[in-house]
Amino acid sequence: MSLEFTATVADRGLEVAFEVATGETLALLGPNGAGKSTVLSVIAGLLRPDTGRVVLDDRTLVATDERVDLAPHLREVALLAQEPLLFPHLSVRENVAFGPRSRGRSRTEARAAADAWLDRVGAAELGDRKPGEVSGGQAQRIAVARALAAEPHLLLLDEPMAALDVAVTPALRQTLRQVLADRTTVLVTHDVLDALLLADRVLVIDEGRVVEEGRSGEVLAQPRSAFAARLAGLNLLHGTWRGDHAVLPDGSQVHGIVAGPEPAVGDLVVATFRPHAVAVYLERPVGSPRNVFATTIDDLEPLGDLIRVRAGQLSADVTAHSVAALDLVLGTAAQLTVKATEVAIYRL
Amino acid sequence: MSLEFTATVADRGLEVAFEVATGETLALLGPNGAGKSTVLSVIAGLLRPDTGRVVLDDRTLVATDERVDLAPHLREVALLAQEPLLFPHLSVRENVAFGPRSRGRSRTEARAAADAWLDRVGAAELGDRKPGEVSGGQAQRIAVARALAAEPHLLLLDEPMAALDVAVTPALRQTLRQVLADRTTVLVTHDVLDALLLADRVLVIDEGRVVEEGRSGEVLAQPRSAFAARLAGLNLLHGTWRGDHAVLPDGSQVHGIVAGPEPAVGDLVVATFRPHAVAVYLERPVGSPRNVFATTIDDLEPLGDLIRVRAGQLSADVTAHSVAALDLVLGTAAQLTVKATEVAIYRL
Amino acid sequence: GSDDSGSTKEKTLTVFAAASLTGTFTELGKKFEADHPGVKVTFNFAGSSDLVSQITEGAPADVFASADTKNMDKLAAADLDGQEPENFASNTLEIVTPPGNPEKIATFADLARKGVDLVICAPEVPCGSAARTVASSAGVTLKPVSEEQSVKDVLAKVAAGEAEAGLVYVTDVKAAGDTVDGIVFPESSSAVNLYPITTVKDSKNADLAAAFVQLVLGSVGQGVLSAAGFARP
Amino acid sequence: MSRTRTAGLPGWLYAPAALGAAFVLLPLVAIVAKVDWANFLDLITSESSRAALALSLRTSAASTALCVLIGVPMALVLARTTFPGQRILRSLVLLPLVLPPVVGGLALLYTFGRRGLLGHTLEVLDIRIAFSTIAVVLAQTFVSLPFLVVSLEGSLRTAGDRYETVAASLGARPTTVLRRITLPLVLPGLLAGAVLSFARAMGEFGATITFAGSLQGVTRTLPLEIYLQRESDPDAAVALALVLVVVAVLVIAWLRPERAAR
Amino acid sequence: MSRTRTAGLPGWLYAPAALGAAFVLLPLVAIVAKVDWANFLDLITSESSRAALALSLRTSAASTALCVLIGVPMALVLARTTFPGQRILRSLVLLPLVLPPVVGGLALLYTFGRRGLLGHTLEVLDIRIAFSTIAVVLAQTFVSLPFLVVSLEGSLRTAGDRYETVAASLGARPTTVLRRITLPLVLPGLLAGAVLSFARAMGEFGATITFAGSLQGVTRTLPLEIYLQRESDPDAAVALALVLVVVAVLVIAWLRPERAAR
Ligand SMILES: Nc1ncnc2c1ncn2[C@@H]1O[C@H](COP(=O)(O)OP(=O)(O)OP(=O)(O)O)[C@@H](O)[C@H]1O
Ligand SMILES: Nc1ncnc2c1ncn2[C@@H]1O[C@H](COP(=O)(O)OP(=O)(O)OP(=O)(O)O)[C@@H](O)[C@H]1O
Ligand SMILES: [Mg+2]
Ligand SMILES: [Mg+2]
Repeated sequence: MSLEFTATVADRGLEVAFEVATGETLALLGPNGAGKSTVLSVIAGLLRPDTGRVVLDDRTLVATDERVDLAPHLREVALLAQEPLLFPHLSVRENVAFGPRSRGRSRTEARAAADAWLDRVGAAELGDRKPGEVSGGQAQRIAVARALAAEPHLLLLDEPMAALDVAVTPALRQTLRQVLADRTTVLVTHDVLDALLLADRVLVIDEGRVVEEGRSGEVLAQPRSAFAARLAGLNLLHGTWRGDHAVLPDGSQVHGIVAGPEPAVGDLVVATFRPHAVAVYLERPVGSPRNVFATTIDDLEPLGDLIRVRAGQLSADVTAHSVAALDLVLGTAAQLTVKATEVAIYRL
Repeated sequence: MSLEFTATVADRGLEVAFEVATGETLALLGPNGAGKSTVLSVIAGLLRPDTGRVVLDDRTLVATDERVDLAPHLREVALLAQEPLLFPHLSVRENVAFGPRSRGRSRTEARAAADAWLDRVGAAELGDRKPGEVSGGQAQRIAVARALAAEPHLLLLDEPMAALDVAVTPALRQTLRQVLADRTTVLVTHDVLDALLLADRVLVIDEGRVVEEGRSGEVLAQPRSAFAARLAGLNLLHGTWRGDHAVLPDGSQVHGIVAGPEPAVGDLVVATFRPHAVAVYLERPVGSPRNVFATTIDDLEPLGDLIRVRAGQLSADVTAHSVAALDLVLGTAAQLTVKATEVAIYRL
Repeated sequence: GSDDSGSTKEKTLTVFAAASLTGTFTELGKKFEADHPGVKVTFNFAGSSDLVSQITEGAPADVFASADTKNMDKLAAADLDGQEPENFASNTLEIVTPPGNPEKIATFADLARKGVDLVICAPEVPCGSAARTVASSAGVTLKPVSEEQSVKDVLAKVAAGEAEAGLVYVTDVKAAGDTVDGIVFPESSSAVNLYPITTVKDSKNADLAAAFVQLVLGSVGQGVLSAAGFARP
Repeated sequence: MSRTRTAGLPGWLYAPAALGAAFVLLPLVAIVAKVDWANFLDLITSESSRAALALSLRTSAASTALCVLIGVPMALVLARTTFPGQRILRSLVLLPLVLPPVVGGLALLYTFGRRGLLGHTLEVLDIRIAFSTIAVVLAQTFVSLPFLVVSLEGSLRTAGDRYETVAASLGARPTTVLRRITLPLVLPGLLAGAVLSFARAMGEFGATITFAGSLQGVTRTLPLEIYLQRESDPDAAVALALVLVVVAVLVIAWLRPERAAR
Repeated sequence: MSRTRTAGLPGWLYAPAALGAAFVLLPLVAIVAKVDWANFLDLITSESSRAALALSLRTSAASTALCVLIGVPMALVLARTTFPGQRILRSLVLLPLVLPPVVGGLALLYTFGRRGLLGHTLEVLDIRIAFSTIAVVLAQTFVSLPFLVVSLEGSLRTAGDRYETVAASLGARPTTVLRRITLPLVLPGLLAGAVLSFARAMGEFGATITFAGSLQGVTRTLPLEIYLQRESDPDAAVALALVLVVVAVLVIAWLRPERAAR
């Protein structure tokens, strides 16, 4: 177990415990003021908990009962805080090179690393500017590069995708996917897609308490907490890539749009789509939706003013009116369809 | 014409001109570093343009050729900057009351106004805290409340919804809709839904130049610039509310989910849904999708690896494979369907 | 011809002297250097009480010339005098007025007149105690607007026209040139200020120090001093 | 209690810091050691001592107030505006620091004295400054003004003007911005400057004696009293110096509550 | 050119600022008016004047360096740590400001003099401090140290420690944080403090004459020379004071380039 976290911070009403395995990425979700940033501050050593214990690999970072409290710079933990906080007197390149320099890399190495990271976040041409001379979104990207360049044992990211434009978000998400794949990370986000794509597990916090925890797909597919339910709304299917579609274990095909790097034939992939996008038919229709799943309805569950129809692994959200019109009951054989354009396919 | 803007800022490569009518809300869209915040700074008087002219109602705020340059506090323009920048030494309530106080309201009035605004952004219980004691998302909400409380002639909002959680976003969006309805506003956002719901018109900037301009629905429905195309992806239908569905001018019905305040029967409403969610059938299918539009295909347009099918007012994005399988060509009679759960209906 | 130090090695003679001796002693130092090739005379000019405490704290002094006997007594009390101190000059008070003497002061008694802004030294410093002595022996009650810490401060006030009269030493009036007018008055003789000089006990140049003291006491020294307005002791 | 923590200071830093503290404190100890404790109370409660202390406190408080009144505007103008000759002006404002106080006193005499630059004007207005307590205050203000200006200007520059622009865009007039944003934000710097000014005024000697003279109860402040006592009674001088130190420490500690970092 | 602009200052502020500037500058004008320009060059180029000026520059530079070396650590410890007695220590560090310089000089003499606190220790080590150039540097350091400490501490508090914690979380050791983040960020405050210290050292008189004496070329700095000249030739004193002022202004203007606000 790589990161072991238990802490209470009385004046912020926080009482949270969790673990993160080596190489795993944990997404921290929750409403504003839930305590997400507080958790990161405790891990980074910027806030001393009232009681608690944080262990990274074999090193105890804090243990209030043993009076251990490692200084921040000895923790090998890099924090991307919620504000970019770029050092105003250093150039953008020097900002990014700061981590590598501090960890003993030579000036040339550090600058090369900085330029490489700036390039990966799409800010290569900003290296010589001062932080005061870049836009909000550019500052955010530079801050991400700075945190990543520090190459820590544990990476803490607080809303890394905030303030980014729609053009750069997918690319940066891909970059993060690659970077985080084999790195122990705790990621705070308000974006369900980030949680799903970047994290292995999610932890939902509300008012300082853990309200839900589990593998990303599971928590989001079957949310139990109110907040997770808000976030949720995605079907997840695992399969194997066949060149232009994925084949599920049961042999059925899934067509969709590949997001991110093209998978090779035989790669494991995941297909995601929202229950909203799933239509329910009684007979197999002829039309553009190329994904049709023949199933039997297992469950009908009210979800606000909608009905969530569960059939096997899949969920479809339909209006109560539709359920009545089609006379759907448990056990009805139904064809669930979803347009290929609604399905995003990611290489795992 | 309420706001008239022309300015060049050489060292940021900005050269932009536009106008905003009284009561209108203009959304400024564009990639990071495009110059959106720069435009707001020029209007607010924090940056003096190299050349340019900004006129609000009858008052000239800046005119480089006439050497006019009104001081920021005389402009009656409130700016919500990209960083919250709450005054660290004042309580949250005093922060929000600062604008009303500065504009001459009494202490009691200003505090009452501050509490009311805090309540509207969901931060009522934070009034007595210092800005250093609130979370990132809470700070953002307070900053929004502070800008709104100033009740200026012109409101400038730079990414007001950044850092907010999914639970509060829809509510705050509704609040902003009400507030901005009859107020002259320039709104910077990266979220297409904000642009669509909050703004009357959009202006897309890229590398300091206006690349696209027009009514929100039009620009997003038929984007011409690369960036707007990324943002786009929504169908927009105007109609009249009938209690549980909308009727379009041609008599067809649209079912959907009402977002925001419930419209009264007879209210004008707009129904929005993404082309991705529209399925194309050759014959009318029987199933849960309750919105079926019988149309004729007008246009087929490649859009990345998809084909955008245009039929009357509607667009559907389908894969090239589907087009081939259904043998769609111009003039084909087709049934476009969209699930009611995919359609959001807003009162206008 | 007291040339017993004709060695090749340069020697330095350090003289600690009251600040009011700056002009005269600098001139005497030059004469001494001329008489003693290879000897450099350096001066430490400051208030007499400063000089005494510096010497007691180990300052490298060879000769000490004080502006009053009280401070010389302190040196003797610390047993740091190299020889019996000898008085080499004296000084008496004189009235100063701004140029033109606007209040038409003529006698010591005029100083007590109403409307005359008078500045004198504070009783704690030599010129002040002298002023007090003179006043009591003349039977005049002085009502100064300020009791200054030093003669220079008195002079500055009068020269600036701030005060209409002041009491300073004869030598000060002379040094101040035409920035002030001086009025000699007979009562001044009741308080004569004496300047003693001595060598310092731990001096590394005892011979040279004694030679310097002799120069000051001798005719050359007395000539320079009386040119500056000092009287013989 | 949970506590936010700072990056921490390097350990070696404590060595020079301790050296510095020792360098300042040892002479103090040396003075305390010299005090004639047997007669201490008598020495410091003499009428002249009490009069001098009272005068020093009054004039220093007045001159600190004056420094704040004219120094804060000067620091603001230097830090927040640009105009030709600003750099020279900034250096000139430091002059009273460089000028030996006695020369500073002379300069004041040449300015406000009866035959000084403003002498005629003042005479017409029937204002007599010399030998009055006002002269003491002026002398103290002259020497301590740069302290306030320089340390406040440094704080203003460090704090930057981001919050000020936000306040202006919310409709606050410059005066409101100044009162509600700028000054509260640089309060630590302002207090530091005021403390420096007060301390410098308490210790002021040369300019006062030259410009204001020395009359008990009117212009003879504690440093002047100490200087005089030194001539006749060095023990008393040392005891008085100690009083000055203690009073100053108390006033400063009271004026300068440990302000929680924001 | 496009220019970011600040909130602007209230107009009325310029009145007290101008008054303050006049208050500082008028005495300077008055002094300039008193200078005997005919003999000015002769007066200021005499051997003793040049020696005094050279000594003043050397010792002030040395004491400013010393102030930075021990004052920066002290300011950091005061601003970034908390420990019992900190408040008292902070006030004590200001003492040399309050102490009339002559008493300060006495205190130094009582500490480093032959019969002083450390006198015996120093004698054993065969170190003679009093009445040497080192004594001048020590006296100047003693009186100017508080300036640096106080103005730097104010800047450190105003700047806050947010960037320092970020730097630490990126793996920077405290020394690295100090060198690459803290000090560059408070550079305006540090420069202001150094300028104050330098200026104060240039003008230092009382502690020097008491502790170091007034030996030409060794301990007689420019203020001491001015004092002496005043005994024999007041004109020369005023001319020299002017030289002091001009040199100080030049050094300060050079040391303190107008730093662009961040
Ligand atoms: N103070 C400055 N000096 C010089 N250039 C600047 C400054 N601030 C921003 N820029 C540059 O000007 C351009 C426009 O910046 P601006 O902040 O207006 O972008 P923006 O559209 O608001 O972007 P974002 O979405 O990232 O907030 C960018 O290229 C940026 O790097
Ligand atoms: N310095 C502080 N002192 C006291 N309370 C604080 C402080 N900072 C935050 N809080 C409070 O602690 C709680 C947790 O804050 P935290 O910043 O961890 O929230 P968060 O989950 O990161 O929220 P967000 O999504 O808005 O960033 C909030 O109620 C907040 O108001
Ligand atoms: Mg947070
Ligand atoms: Mg921006």
